[in-house]
Amino acid sequence: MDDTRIRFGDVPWGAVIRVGLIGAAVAIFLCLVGIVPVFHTRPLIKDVISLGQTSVVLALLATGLVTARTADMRGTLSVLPGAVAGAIAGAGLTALVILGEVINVRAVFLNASPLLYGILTFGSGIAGSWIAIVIGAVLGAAGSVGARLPTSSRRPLTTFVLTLLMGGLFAGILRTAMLSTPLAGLGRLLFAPLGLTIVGAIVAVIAFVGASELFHYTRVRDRVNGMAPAQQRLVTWPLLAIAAFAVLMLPHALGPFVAQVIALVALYVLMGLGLNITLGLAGLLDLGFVAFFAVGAYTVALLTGTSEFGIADWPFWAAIPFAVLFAMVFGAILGLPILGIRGDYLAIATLGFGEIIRILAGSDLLSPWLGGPHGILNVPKPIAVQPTHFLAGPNQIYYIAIACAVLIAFVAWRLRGSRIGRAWLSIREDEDVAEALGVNLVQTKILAYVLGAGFAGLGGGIFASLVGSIFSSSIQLFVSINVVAIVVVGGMGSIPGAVLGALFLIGVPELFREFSEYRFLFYGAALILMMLYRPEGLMPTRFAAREVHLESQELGADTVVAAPTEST
Amino acid sequence: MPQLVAKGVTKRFGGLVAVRDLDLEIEPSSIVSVIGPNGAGKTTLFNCIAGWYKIDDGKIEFEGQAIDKLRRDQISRLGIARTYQNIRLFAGMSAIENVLVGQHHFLKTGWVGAVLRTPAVRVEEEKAHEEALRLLQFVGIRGHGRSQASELPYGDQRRLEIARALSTQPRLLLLDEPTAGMNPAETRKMTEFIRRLRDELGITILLIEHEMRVVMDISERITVLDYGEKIAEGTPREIQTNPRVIEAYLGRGAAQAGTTVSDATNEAAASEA
Amino acid sequence: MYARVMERITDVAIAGVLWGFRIAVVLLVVVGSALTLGGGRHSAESWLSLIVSGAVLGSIYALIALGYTMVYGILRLINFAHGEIFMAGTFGGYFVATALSGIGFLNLNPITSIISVVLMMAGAIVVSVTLALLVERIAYRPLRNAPRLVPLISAIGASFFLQYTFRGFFGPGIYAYPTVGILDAQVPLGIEGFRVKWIDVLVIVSAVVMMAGLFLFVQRTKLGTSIRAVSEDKATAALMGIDVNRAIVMTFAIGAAMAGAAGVLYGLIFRQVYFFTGFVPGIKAFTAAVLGGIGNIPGAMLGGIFLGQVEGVGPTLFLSGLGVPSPNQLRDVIAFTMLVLVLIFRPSGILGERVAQRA
Amino acid sequence: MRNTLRWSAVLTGMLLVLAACQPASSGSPGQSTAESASAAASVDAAAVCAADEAGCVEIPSGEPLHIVFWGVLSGADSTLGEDSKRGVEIAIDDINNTLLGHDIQFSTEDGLCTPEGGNTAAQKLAADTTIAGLIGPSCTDESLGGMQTLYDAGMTTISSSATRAGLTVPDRPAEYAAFLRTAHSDYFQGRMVAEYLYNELGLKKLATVHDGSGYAKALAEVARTHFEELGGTITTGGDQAIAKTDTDMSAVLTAIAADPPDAIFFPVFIAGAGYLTDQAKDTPGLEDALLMSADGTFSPDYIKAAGPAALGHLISSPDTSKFAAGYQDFLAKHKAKYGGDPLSIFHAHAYDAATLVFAALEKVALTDADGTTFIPRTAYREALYASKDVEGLTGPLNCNASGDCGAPILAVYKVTAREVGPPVVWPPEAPIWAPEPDFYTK
Repeated sequence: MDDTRIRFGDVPWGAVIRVGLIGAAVAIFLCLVGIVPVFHTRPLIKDVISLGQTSVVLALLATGLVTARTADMRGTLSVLPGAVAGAIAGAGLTALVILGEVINVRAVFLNASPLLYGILTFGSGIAGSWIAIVIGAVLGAAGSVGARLPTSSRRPLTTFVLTLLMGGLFAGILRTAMLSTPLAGLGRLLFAPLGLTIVGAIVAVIAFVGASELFHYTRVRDRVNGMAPAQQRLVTWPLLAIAAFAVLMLPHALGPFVAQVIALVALYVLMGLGLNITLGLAGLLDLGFVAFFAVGAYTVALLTGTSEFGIADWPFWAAIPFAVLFAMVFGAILGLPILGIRGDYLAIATLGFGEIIRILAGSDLLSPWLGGPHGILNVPKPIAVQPTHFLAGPNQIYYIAIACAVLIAFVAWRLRGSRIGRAWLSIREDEDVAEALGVNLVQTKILAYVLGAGFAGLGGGIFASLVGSIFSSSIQLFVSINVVAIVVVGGMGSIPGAVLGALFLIGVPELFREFSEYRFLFYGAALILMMLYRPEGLMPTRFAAREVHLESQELGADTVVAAPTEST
Repeated sequence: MPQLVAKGVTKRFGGLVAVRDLDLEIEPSSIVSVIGPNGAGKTTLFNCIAGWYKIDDGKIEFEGQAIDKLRRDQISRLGIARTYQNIRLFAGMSAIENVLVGQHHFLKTGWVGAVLRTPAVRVEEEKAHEEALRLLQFVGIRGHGRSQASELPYGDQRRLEIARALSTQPRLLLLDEPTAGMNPAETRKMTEFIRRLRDELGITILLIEHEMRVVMDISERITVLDYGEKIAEGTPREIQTNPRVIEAYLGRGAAQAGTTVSDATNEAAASEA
Repeated sequence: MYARVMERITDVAIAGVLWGFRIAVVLLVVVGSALTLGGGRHSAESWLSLIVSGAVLGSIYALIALGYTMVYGILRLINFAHGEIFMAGTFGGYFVATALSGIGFLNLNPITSIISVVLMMAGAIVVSVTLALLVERIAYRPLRNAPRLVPLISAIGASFFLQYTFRGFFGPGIYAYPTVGILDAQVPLGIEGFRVKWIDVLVIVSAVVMMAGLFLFVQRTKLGTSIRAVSEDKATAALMGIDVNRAIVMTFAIGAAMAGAAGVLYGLIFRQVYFFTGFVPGIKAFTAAVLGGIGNIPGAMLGGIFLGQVEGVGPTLFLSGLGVPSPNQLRDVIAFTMLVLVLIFRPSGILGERVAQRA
Repeated sequence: MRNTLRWSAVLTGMLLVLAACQPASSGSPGQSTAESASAAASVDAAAVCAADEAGCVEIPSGEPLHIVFWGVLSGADSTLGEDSKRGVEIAIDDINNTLLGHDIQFSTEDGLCTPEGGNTAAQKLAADTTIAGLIGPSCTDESLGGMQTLYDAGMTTISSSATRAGLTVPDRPAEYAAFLRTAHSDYFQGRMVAEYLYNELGLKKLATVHDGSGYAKALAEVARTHFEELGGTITTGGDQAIAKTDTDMSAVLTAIAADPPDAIFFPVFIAGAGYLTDQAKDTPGLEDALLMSADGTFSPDYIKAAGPAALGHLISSPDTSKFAAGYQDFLAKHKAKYGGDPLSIFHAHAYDAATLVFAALEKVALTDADGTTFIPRTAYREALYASKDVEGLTGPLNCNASGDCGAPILAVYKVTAREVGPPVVWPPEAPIWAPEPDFYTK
């Protein structure tokens, strides 16, 4: 450390101001889009801070943090840039309040309401608008301190923030789950109906920061990796067994809502694994996956339904093979004309097929057979049981979906290691070369497409039984998009990736149902951030991960010098 | 009887004629080179033979069978394999998997068999792996089978590409600039290797090459293209002294000055670098 | 041997299904049209009206499609958020229009009306372009060399984000464009039973003018040439001293400007905007771009017009004669069937660039 | 190895959580063991709760009373849910955010207007043992998806906008007992439209357009069927449909114009109805056709969407002029709170649904010595069904055995120059026609 004092002129003020302005833009966005006012009624920690306030606090903290990273200064004055940037961000909010006083911002932005101004000024009106600047400066400084801490002390801080966020967000669900157990008292102590109690916040933070420091992931991993293979197996197998047991007990432990959510997740896992063959292995971008989902769902509904549209009154188990079969036949019929088409043309053609099936399902043309928008009702559950039974409601679907997902994962894994899997991968990598090596493109693609379709049909069949009905309104483009996103976010071609992707993209939004329309805002933001910071997916296959990072390194290289590639 | 016969092959791109009225005959187990300046239509000719382009005129026969209407996979199965000017491996797959893809059409596993992994499938897979390892050994990169193809050193990637081509059990191998980007030592090794392919496996080699030392060293016959037309054909010695060839490479003045082709191109290469 | 035979049989089956599909669609179209026209339920004037409304819709599709096609051409990226850029432009135009209407300028006299429309366009273009550049900077630029699907997912994310941002800003309600009196008047054509409004004329003419302008810009100007060069080959263009980044940003800006202008035209003719407005036209415009041959500017125009006509005339012409109930419900079915048909016959669209065969 | 390990770690974490939450006994929901603390004082409540087959919701002293609105809050139909949600919020404001000595905690669940959305939302609601009152859902599809789950959990919901006739028919399935509504039944609305057009106006030829939604398709069907029963005819091509997202209506209108009807009834949503109204005026052959839409378009947004073409348009809708005097106050509060006019027609019904919920809760709630409130679920359901002469914004509320609580006071409105503006004025002063009171009993 040569010079502990920084001079005023050393600070890159341009960058600091830029970060501050971006912070201001983000903070104003959070206000105008409604997150601050709408979630002001939703406490994170009861009587301490609301979710709406938390969002602004996080934005200001982040401003400070980014500033510290951008203007990397050391010494006593090193918090200054962060504080300035934070103050600028806060000043954005002040400006918003003053602007709202002068002109009717609400004529354009609905959320620029007196409620919002009240929150921003702590109820003190325009006279209190400067408070935001002070808070911004303080939080900005705090953020820049956070950025400069050594890793060992930053990690518990990060855990601290994350614990509070998670605890506050899931408080309702955890509390509800605990209320019907002997732990009800504890539940009431730790969690308010919405958000944590002060006690809960303290307990949660101590518990989690402590636990994460004690059992830090990398430390455990290093220890396990240091063991002999036999010892490793000794650690891994019991863990896997416990994990399997946990998966089986999950719906009972967390109640029917979570069971329903994870049943839905399991269903998407299943479809994700199906598309993982088509897209992940063979590289065929299918944006019309919902078409086969629909075929499966309607097949099961028609064959098992007891309403006026039911045609056979079969049990679920007899109908499901037909659902798969019909979906595959459909896959072949739809696939044949279009699999000669390449790349993005294929994407739009499949999207078209998805739309065609969606519209036909709800059309007057087919409604005498498929019920149109009024749907097919009274689709029975696979196993008829009393409401209190072990297998009641979503539970049995959960088990069926898990079993099917395991089956599909097995099929995908076996195929991946076979001649067929290699052919798919080769097509994904370079279909021209694959063909020149003797791979029949159309037939290989058809097989991937038809198998994917079959699995989508299976998913659809189970879905009809889960919901107990099928309506044309359930056949949405969004289903196709979601499944594609699961495969990519999870990691192309990766089986555990599809599971994680479904948990992340289906499970989390379902758990956050109470945030209604904002879920999709977060969903969109999460997709973008995910792709920016983890383009290879949550759990990529080993090769793919390296490939992506390799390419981005190349990107770095040629943006700097645009070097000629062949200099020989 | 020649193994490959091309008669009057013409390929146009819009107004541009890339290959014009070309005749070519290749005897079994020979090493033939195609040379010519950049843009002479060499790679286009390869693409026509291997089925990447549909030819506009003429016909191509391989071992007596017309192949100019076939798809690439069908041509591959008849026994023609190729490599690429810019290496085109399956970058995300391991080296051994790259080679296994080439065996695709010799294997019979259906998808049901693959899922159940029947004994027959297991035996077949084992054999395929053995064969793949043998090929990796043959090209000299055994031990790298599990590495990701894109992470192999450049020279090894070229070898892997040849191993992959060999795995389709070709009788005619089209090599598109196999020594591009190699240093003299590597080039020498590659030349040796190409000769071994022919000597040990009896494979006919059709070669595009810029490195004249290589061409003159291993070719039995050479075909020279310029602006899509064949301007000369013959043994290395005949080509080296052919005035039209020298003219094509260096212009009229050089032809009169009596330089040989290999001098000229090597000089050109030196001045480029 | 067995495998060979099976493969041969499969090949033949595939060819059979392909031809079956082609024949079935063509048959449906021919028989349906013959029955409809033979039935004579619709007068020539009503066909004319359908064609005009198809052309109007198609012009708007075409303008949006340009953005898709240009971005695709330069980045090979399906810019899923482009529909939302269009929606943002529609909103921008709306706020300008209400402001002008509020001070009584909008319908003061024909001249102020025309000035107003121009101002609306300007407002819409500013909003659209700003948003498009933000999206490009944040969601696409860092992913420029990532595998193909990564920016696609990012684009889908951006699409959701923008949609629900606008829902947050403006609520779920429908905003209605104020009426511009002169544009709502009929064009005096003197044909009984066939009416065209000035707004229809404005949409078609301005779409044609803008597209022609764009075409000339891309073909003739230096910047346009650099965009084309970058579309062809980024690395080479960079070596030739072309600022690749600038070309890409310009492409986004031009596409967004077209979408913004389309937004105002859409608002003037369909008069409604809410946060979901961009979604369906976005998908349709993308379809139009693919129909015409994605990456190809005249293709996008042609694809848009073609799709508009298929949607406007198709259901009535092909289906009503066959006795299909509520044929107009199935207009998208027809549109997408036509798309697939076109792709089967011409795998890279009507005017598609030849699929580049690398070798 | 690394992946396996990471997986195991994640799953072990789950297990820890789950072990902490493992229920001790598989008792039915609500029969909590936590009342032991106040055992002595709550003999009375405990007995009632034990007797109630679905058990009690219990709200300890100092804890809030949880009211939930569920319905469509995202996607293209979200105006419908948002409108109702606002009605409930204002109802809660009006009782100063307290009920039975507890603060009210209000939350929402998104049902997405789809059966699976309704199903998932219902599962979440059923799992939440703190919920005292439930208002919603917005759509019939959501109701159908969630009904069984709510019924199994012993919960009861009251909807303000699900209008499908089948939901409250006398012979409805047992699980529909979980569903009541303050909204009218489409059965009445469709019939009223037919009666008005045929009997009152003497029109003979009708065409209908629906948008593929369950609501519109059902309503159009009722109207068509009844119109024919009365003696009218449906024109050739008079049963048309559009897609919800369509904007260009010229083709469907041209198809209708081929055999011009006297009236076109299109019970579609605001966007589609706006396009139809606007474009019908420009379709040759339809100049004189009467245009009529239904309650889904009873909104200033519709007038804005249709523009000047809305002049003379007919809308069948609940009769706001017969709404109680408090409705004007309500509108004022709405304006102040949300900065605009209501988004749809069902806010008042939602307000009334909330009122019914509050009244029923007050009727059945028991409070023990330390201020814990108990709400027996079955008794609460019975109390809802027994609601009589509750003062609501839409008029007196009386629930019948099949779940209809609102008096169906439907009427036909005609849009006049006053409403078209500019500026758009809403709602219209008075309907132009209403059926005789005995219409609803026929």
